[in-house]
Amino acid sequence: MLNDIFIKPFVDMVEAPDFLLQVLWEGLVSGILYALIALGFVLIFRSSRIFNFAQGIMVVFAALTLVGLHEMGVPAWISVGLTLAVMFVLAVTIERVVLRPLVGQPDIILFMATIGITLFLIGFGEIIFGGENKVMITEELGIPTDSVVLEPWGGLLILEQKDITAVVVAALLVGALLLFLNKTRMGRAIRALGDDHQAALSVGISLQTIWVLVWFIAGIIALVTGIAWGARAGVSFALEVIAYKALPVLMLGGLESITGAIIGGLMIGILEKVFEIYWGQPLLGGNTETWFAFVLALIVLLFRPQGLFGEKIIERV
Amino acid sequence: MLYRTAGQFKTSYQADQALFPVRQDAILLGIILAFAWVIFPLTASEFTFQTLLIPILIYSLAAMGLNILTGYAGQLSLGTAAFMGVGAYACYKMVTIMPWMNPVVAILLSGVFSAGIGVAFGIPSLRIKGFYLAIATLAAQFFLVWLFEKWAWLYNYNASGAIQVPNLKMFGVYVAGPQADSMVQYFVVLAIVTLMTMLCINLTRGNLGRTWKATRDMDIAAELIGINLMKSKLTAFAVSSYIVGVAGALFVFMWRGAAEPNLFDIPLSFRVLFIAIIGGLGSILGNYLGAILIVGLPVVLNTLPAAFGIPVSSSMVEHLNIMIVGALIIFFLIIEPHGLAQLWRLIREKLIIWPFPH
Amino acid sequence: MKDTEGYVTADGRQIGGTLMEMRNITLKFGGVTAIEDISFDIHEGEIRAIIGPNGAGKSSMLNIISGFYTPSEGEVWYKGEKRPPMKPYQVARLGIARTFQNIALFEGMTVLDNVMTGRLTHMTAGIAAQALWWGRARDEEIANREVVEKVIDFLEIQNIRKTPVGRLPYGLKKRVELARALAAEPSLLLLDEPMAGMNVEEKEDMSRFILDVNDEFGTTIALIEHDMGVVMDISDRVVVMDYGKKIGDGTPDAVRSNQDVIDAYLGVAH
Amino acid sequence: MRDTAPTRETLLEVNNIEVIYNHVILVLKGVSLTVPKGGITALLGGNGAGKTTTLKAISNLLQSERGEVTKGSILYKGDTVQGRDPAELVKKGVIQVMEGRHCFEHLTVEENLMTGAYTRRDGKGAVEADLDMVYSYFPRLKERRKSQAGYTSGGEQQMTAIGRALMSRPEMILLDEPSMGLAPQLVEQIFGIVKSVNENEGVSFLLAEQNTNVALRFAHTGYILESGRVVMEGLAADLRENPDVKEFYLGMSDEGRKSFRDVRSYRRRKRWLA
Amino acid sequence: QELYAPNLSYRTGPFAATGIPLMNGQRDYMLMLNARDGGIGGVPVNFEECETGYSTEKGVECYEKTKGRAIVTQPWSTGITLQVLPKTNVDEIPILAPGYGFSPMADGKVFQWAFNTPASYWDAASMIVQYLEAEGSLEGKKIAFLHLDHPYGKEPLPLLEKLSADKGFEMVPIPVGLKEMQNQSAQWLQIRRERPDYVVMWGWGAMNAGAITEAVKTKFPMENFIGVWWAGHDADLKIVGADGAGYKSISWSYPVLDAPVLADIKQHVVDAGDSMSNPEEMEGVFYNRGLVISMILAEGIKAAQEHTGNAEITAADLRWGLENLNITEERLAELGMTGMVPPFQTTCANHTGHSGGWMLEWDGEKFVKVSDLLMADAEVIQPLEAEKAAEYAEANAPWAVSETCDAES
Ligand SMILES: Nc1ncnc2c1ncn2[C@@H]1O[C@H](COP(=O)(O)OP(=O)(O)OP(=O)(O)O)[C@@H](O)[C@H]1O
Ligand SMILES: Nc1ncnc2c1ncn2[C@@H]1O[C@H](COP(=O)(O)OP(=O)(O)OP(=O)(O)O)[C@@H](O)[C@H]1O
Ligand SMILES: [Mg+2]
Ligand SMILES: [Mg+2]
Repeated sequence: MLNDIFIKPFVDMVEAPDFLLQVLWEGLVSGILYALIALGFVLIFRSSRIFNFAQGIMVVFAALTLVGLHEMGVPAWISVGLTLAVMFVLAVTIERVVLRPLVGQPDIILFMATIGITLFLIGFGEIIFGGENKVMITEELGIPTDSVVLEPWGGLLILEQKDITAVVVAALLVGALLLFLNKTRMGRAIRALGDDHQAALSVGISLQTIWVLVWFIAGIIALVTGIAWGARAGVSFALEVIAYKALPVLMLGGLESITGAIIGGLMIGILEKVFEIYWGQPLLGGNTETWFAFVLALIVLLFRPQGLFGEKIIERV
Repeated sequence: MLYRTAGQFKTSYQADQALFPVRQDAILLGIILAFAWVIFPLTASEFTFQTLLIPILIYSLAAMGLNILTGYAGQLSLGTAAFMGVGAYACYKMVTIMPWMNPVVAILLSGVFSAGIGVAFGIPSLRIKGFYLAIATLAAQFFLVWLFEKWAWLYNYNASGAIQVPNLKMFGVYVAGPQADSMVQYFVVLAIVTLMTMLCINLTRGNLGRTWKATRDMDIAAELIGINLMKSKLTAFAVSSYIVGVAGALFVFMWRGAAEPNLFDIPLSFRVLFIAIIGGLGSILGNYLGAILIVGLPVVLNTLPAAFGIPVSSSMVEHLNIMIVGALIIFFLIIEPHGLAQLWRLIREKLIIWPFPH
Repeated sequence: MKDTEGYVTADGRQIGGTLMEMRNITLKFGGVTAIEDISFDIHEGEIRAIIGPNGAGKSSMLNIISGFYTPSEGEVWYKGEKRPPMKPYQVARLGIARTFQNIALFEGMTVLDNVMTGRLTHMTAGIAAQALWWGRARDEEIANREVVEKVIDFLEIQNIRKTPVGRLPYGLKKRVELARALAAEPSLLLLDEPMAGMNVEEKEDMSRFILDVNDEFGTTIALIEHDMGVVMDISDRVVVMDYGKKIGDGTPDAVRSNQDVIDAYLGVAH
Repeated sequence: MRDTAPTRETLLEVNNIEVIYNHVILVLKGVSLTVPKGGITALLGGNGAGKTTTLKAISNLLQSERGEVTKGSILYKGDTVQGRDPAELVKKGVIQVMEGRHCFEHLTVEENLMTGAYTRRDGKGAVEADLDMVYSYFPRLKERRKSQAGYTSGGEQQMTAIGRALMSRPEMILLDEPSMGLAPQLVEQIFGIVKSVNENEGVSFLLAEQNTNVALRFAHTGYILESGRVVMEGLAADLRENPDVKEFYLGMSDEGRKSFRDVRSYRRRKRWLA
Repeated sequence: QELYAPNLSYRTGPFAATGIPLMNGQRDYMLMLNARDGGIGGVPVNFEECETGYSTEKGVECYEKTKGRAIVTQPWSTGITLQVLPKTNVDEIPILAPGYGFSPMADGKVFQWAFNTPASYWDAASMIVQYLEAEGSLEGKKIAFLHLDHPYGKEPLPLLEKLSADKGFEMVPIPVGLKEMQNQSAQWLQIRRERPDYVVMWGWGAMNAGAITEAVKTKFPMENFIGVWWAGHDADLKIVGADGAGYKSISWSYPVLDAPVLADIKQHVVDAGDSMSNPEEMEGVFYNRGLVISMILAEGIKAAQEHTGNAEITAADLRWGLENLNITEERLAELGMTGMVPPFQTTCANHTGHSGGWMLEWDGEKFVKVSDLLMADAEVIQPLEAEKAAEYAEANAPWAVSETCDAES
């Protein structure tokens, strides 16, 4: 028993290093995708303390719109542009209809409202796009679909080019976001808004503008995520469940931190895969990925209640 | 001036602390109870029992359990369904291991198991707060559902991995299982829910209730005025999970008749959370209002197109349903963020001063 | 312990022996030293004021007394015994109650319920009894309600008994907070700026309540306040803090004429 | 201390407004006041009198608290204010410093100040110049510019909040209880700064205060609010001499200042409540 | 006057992708009967759908809603089937679960009201193993069993365990959680590590597409990858196209595109604008299976009508009809469905009929037949069915068992 837990997994790792590398790579790629969803969350949370549960469905919605438009015969890149326009309209609508009347309400109420948005979009989306699994227009967008096959130590390592693309794009996106938040006027306003709505209003920061902006950026991130995930698994409403995967990522990294979302995503992606392959499948009957991330995040939070990179909770009386 | 409270003076603290200090409230409650115990059973059809009455009661109870934790003690939980599952599986194991056991006793005991597990998952709440705490409950949610799937002993090594409620008798009448009559099940559920509601009302208006509310409103201050936060939070987890566990046992034994692990997955948790929030956090009445809305709405929506003779396909109805429920959640949050119970309270306040505007 | 004898105030009231003593307290937050080696004592029955500029560490000192902060160095002596490290709720059970600089009421509860929470430390009925609203639980509820009603009468807040505190104006909130603390029947009452944000009229009311509490129940009071008029008028002795250090300690008159205090805090002599 | 007299031009005019929270709680029951350009106008009154509500009604921050102006009008430079976005008002030169400071906890002091310039479009240089101006008024802030505002002391937070408002180049500042919780010497200092900003930059102030004593020393005109109504108004100097004001708001009786120890006895009832 | 035969459909949710073509096929067949023949025996069929989204909870709600008038329940998910199964003895409405549900339902004496015609999951598992055996002995081979972690996916486990003991192959169950359907990299890493000779898949909904793309990606030899009949949906394979060539799926139905029945549907339903389907879908395996399923129901109704002499039949009558199906080659020819389903026959004691099936293979564009008719190994299956059925009856005591079926039938 002890041998199975503490020794054998490591022996396996050393014996098949190419396989270990493959496991790490798969973990890294899922991690990046989790992180992308988490990014959308973080951005909205920072600017409004809204825990935006709808980010998952926005991913599906963006991806479906893209594919749907393309199916109607719109060229790929124009579809991307139109999808962005749709996401902008969505952001404006959400701000008008949902957020504005709920300004200043407790966090949990806003959280509920985003669940309401999620349900609405599921119903709406299914009416428009139907429930069939759709194929992401990967090639049409010029994303390479071949795989790179390496043979380290005489073994086998398969890297898909679209995964590599996803990693690169994610890295660029994160860099851009960090610059935006920390160096620009808007970025500062977004952070201010997260601290104190009322005060932000009082200095003339327009909630409306910022929120539309932020939800639009979240929409862009959703589209990128949707393309990346869709390229792997097709696009359908089943994709919505990946939103849950972003939650532990956020908690682990800290709700307000962009860096946290990235590091948390990678940590969870890689560790859950390694745990599943070397411990979960042989010892626990598999499928541990459903809970591993949550338990990991929980353990980390016990030591750092604000997550690894979250803002310290200022408690004074 | 139907709702006038003037003229009703209280002469002792005891009278002032009576459950319904305002006479009209007591009358209203009497009417509701009469409906629940006499009129519904006499008039309801099988379909009404199965799709409205029984689920509304059970969902109200689950929401009440959650409300203790989230509404009264302020600890956000997204893992309600998993604790319902613990109750259901515990009950299933008890009645299959000890078939002679009285089913109602088994149901009431099954809450004890979920209370235990609830406390275990509540321990992190001493350090982790707010949304971060939700992660602890989500960990419970996903871990427990996984366990229900993997631990074959729980479902008696059944090939399908699902649990089936056996036919159970109490005082010579079938109360659970396929042979049980809906009306009998309704009465069992109603009795248990009524009892639990009374206990909840007492707990929440007494000392423990104040301790919880204090913890919710400002935990630092609560600790500084002498509240042991650990005790306060853990009792909330215990009481809440107990009720939720009982609701879970009722859910499977008195209503569904069978359950597979993913029944207790997160959508059910959200459903219960909707009920608690739409109904009103920190309110007992709200759970019922919320349950009526969330359970009743889809049933009504489903029958509407047919009733008006509009030819809409059933999948379209379902899509519209989801959309409308989503929109209504937002709508109700906007008109009254504190829930239907608060709406009722406002109406009541207006009635009391009616016909004067302020 | 030194100085356990009491003393007689200028207006002839007899003050008892030492109730609480802070010995060489130092408090650090990371690199910042909020309090540096401060000692002072509080006698039974007196009104002890703590004053000093913003950020001097006054609230932090109160937080140490009530167990919210643990001092980096130094000892707290209470009723003649050295107090071991304690959780805040344990301190409250020793009979130390307090109010807060930024009102810390339970916003979702009514005034009555808020004040009732002050009685928590006096209630012991088990959960089963409470659930059934039976026996001990019910008797306790009624007995404590009576105590609370007295406090409510005393502070003249009868008419808002059933109002949720969230809707109250600031001054009343402060009063409710005081009621909550008083309901605990504490032997030491800590007040952190009870009169901030009040106008003269309300300060007068509040002063009257504080003096009455002190008079009628003999409650010892430690008080932080920025209004020099109030401090000089109602306190028996004053500690002056400045950026974590103690720069004065004595009767109001002595402190008022202390040049260090004038420079650091008062600006102009009052 | 009225060395810069306000002009005769009216900057802000509040006409008989009524405010209701939550659709049921009537808080303001007809408040009217005018603020002249270049003046410091004090809004005095007890707790819950409705000072904050009045200010928020002007700056349009009521919406987010479920409050609404149900009657009357508010005119700023002759234009109505109602239904405007608060941001728009800031652009037009009205900015509020909220009660209880409301700094952005996780931003540094300097970032806090910079958010004040959010609505400005006049270029980096001008903003930098104003930042220097704020630092010259509040040297203490310059020292702490890199600290997170959440960890600064009460006085520093108050300075940050006022400085932040100045960064928007306002014509009028609505200042809510600047003295609350501040040490006496800081109160003087803050009011001193208010006065010099008023004099040097020509900014008008509408000032809600409990601390009647200080407020009336620095203001030009004053209004006294009680339970949602204006009960008295006039030049600050006149108000200071008014016996009722003396009794109820300055704590002085005919025999001079009373000791707080002696107020336990019977008090005169306010005549306007009769 | 109508025959109320509701369908607990799912056109929404994560399983909609595979559900929709089936539902469309079923629906179009009934519409065609109504349009062409004025229904069955002159009575139109009311083929109303009640949407479940594959959620068991919704399914039960639909069951409760429809059971008052319905002559049949078509639960469309193993979970819902299991849920309503115990109620059937009380409510006395036949459940028709063609090719899914609980395999022991074949035992008509115990499950008087449940039908999983024409083949059960255990039949499927048996046929797949037979097919593999034909390629060579399974002794010492390793078969990975990739399945949805849900009652449906677990259904064949008892039989597979038995077969693995009998035939000496190693079976490695690999569950796919509902939340992992889209991202099966862990499962396919496990497959890569285990190096199984074959992968057998019990997949459904989004899981199929996930598995097939992952198999292509990890370069698993497609010809060693076999799915159950619900994992043979054209659209799932189109995602990978030619890369998926060689993938196989067992099936008890086959799209015969020139079958007369399709022409009738085109004429009476599609051209009338009543179909919800599209030409591409109508060429697929699932749409055509939907037709067969409705045919089974229609034949049951017809048999009942002939037996009772009433055009408007009751639920109990329909049970008789479903117990006395006899779908011969001649009958299929009359129906214009030759080759779309193997002939089969049910009896009072045998509610499945055990039609057998064909192995289909994806050729890069469509599924083609690659085997003769395979018949499940009744000798292994029947004792197991009897055993599990008895267990079920005991766990649900009191459970009425039919005494009227003779042993011979
Ligand atoms: N939890 C904390 N973490 C870090 N620093 C703190 C903390 N609490 C207090 N401080 C710092 O300690 C110093 C003293 O703070 P304290 O609140 O005791 O001041 P005070 O004398 O009460 O001032 P005021 O009159 O403004 O209330 C301040 O510089 C403050 O920033
Ligand atoms: N959001 C709100 N909802 C309901 N009532 C409110 C709300 N805000 C304020 N009130 C009530 O309105 C009245 C006036 O409040 P306001 O804050 O304007 O008074 P104030 O004069 O500023 O008092 P203070 O000096 O205490 O700040 C009070 O009775 C208060 O309880
Ligand atoms: Mg302080
Ligand atoms: Mg105010």
